[in-house]
Amino acid sequence: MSYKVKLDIFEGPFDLLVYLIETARMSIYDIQISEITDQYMNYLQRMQLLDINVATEFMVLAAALIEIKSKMLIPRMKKDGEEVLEEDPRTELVQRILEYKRFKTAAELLEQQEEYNQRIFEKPKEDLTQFTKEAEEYLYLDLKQFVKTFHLFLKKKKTLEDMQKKYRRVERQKITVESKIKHIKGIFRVKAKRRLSFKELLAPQSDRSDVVITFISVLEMMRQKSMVAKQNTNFGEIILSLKDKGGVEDTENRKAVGETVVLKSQKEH
Amino acid sequence: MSSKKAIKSAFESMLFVWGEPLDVKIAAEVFNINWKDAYDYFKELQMEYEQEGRGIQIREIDKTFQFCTNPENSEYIERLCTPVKEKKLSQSALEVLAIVAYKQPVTKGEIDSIRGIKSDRVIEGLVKKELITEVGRSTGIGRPILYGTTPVFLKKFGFKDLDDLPEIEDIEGIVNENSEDDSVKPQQITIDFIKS
Amino acid sequence: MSSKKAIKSAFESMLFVWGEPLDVKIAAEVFNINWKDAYDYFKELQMEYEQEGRGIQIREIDKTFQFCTNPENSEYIERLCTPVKEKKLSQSALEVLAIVAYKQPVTKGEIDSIRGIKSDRVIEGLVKKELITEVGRSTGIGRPILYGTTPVFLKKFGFKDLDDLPEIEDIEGIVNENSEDDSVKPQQITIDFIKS
Repeated sequence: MSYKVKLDIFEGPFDLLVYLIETARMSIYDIQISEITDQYMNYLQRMQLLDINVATEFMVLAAALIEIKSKMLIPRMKKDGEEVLEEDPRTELVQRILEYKRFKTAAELLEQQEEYNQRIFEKPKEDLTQFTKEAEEYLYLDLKQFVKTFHLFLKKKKTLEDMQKKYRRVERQKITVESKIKHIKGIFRVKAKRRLSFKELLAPQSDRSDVVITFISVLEMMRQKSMVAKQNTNFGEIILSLKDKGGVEDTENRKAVGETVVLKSQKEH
Repeated sequence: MSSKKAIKSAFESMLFVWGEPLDVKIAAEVFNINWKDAYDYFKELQMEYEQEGRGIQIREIDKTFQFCTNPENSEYIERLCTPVKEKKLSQSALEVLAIVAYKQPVTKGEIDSIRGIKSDRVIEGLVKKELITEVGRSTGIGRPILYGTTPVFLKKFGFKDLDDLPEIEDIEGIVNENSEDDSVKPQQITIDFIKS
Repeated sequence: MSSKKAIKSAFESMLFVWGEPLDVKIAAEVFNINWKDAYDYFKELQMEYEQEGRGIQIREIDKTFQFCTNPENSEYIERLCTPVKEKKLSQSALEVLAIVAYKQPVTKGEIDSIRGIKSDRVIEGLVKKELITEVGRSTGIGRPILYGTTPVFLKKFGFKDLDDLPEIEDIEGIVNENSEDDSVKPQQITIDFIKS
């Protein structure tokens, strides 16, 4: 006796399982695991007999079905007869089948939609070269960007002004090396001494920048040979003496300050 | 300022020469009108063509509009000429596409797990057809690629946007009904099986 | 037998995909109707499109019909096909524009002094773009040119008039709205400082 068996090209193990469940008119929520497992296994065997390549994924589901089947066989009773409320071993399977079925249906809907859309035709783009002109520049302006830039500018400007205030003050002091020299000479005159310590040139309220400018002025005077400085010990008192004559004004090379001068003064020492 | 009627007429001309889907934004810029107005004009035109049962229809895809033929006339067009038809997607491609469309963004792992079978090749094919594309990386282990659908997908299936996808939530109801109809799969092969 | 309406709709679809002038004879054969009827249907369609002032028109050429665009819309098609290059104003241009907008009428000297940098080129560029223009001469030494904003400026930013400009005090609020992208670059200040 022979009968016909449909052999589908199944999309995967779930596809086959859904097919078997539907063919057996079983409720997905109450799958007869034993029956469906047998059918599934039979199917795989037949596929193998017909030399249809059975992917490993089909075997994985077969194993899962057998596991569920065996779990179903274990009586869900304790020794004292009390029923154990265990989760139905089929639950996960049912959920997976339902999810697969959902997308299988969606795929069918897409297929219908695809068919429908294949009956819709487009026309190609016309040759638009006759209309094409040279690119037009289009100015893009955004209010937010405008406002933001302006704000940024205002902030920047404020910071700039703040900094310029300080900058100008430092500059003023820098420029006054000459006037500081005059001032130092004045101190010598007022105190009517030939020798003064460096400290004596400083006012009691002198800040760091005043000390620096005074020192630079002293160096400058030394360079101009209008002053001699002596320091007997490291960090000791610097004794300055004014040279009355021979202080040749040499404003041309005034910029050469710093190390060379210091070295010179050490030599003199 | 052009009248509404003049703008709509110009939109028709523009759709016609453009052929391809025309971005509402571009059309709006031509008239220097705001996007919403331009969109509304296109929708009005679309409705006019539809209500009059014209042989030309306007379809909306992802904020673009395009002239196309009325599907009811496909038979006559095919009698007139043989339009180039795209090849239909395979069952497995449709399955993967459905999963990506409804669950996006989705990883290959998720797709495989729903289908119970590896989908690498199918995904590759869909990416090549520009129906799906990489849309990012998952934060999960290995940072797997996330897939989503493309505007090509919307166009091919005639969806305005992703909200236009048919609902599939009540599928469990469909599942419960025992399907009487076994003829769903036209490619089924029938083989004589001899019972041992 | 198809209804007249269905045939006319099909003719529209056929004209649309055919592109080239469609011979009435060929169209008639598709429906197996006589030539005269087919011709009349085409003429009816032609009239409908014409009367409704559609953007698509049907033209008759030697017993053939063809869709074409309404010549009245050629200007818009031209605009559609003209590629647009989006250009943005530079930071310095925006700065000068803001100074002119808020302090108008203003001289180049005032702009330079506010910015602490020469603005000749930038001003020139803005005048060329018609965003600012000469609005008169100052009574000061050398009678320098006074600059002000133009209607183009108002239009580009969507201002009704100059009162529409955001209050400078409000600017803080507007800017703070999206201050996440801390775009205040302190190093710029340093650079400008050195320059000046």
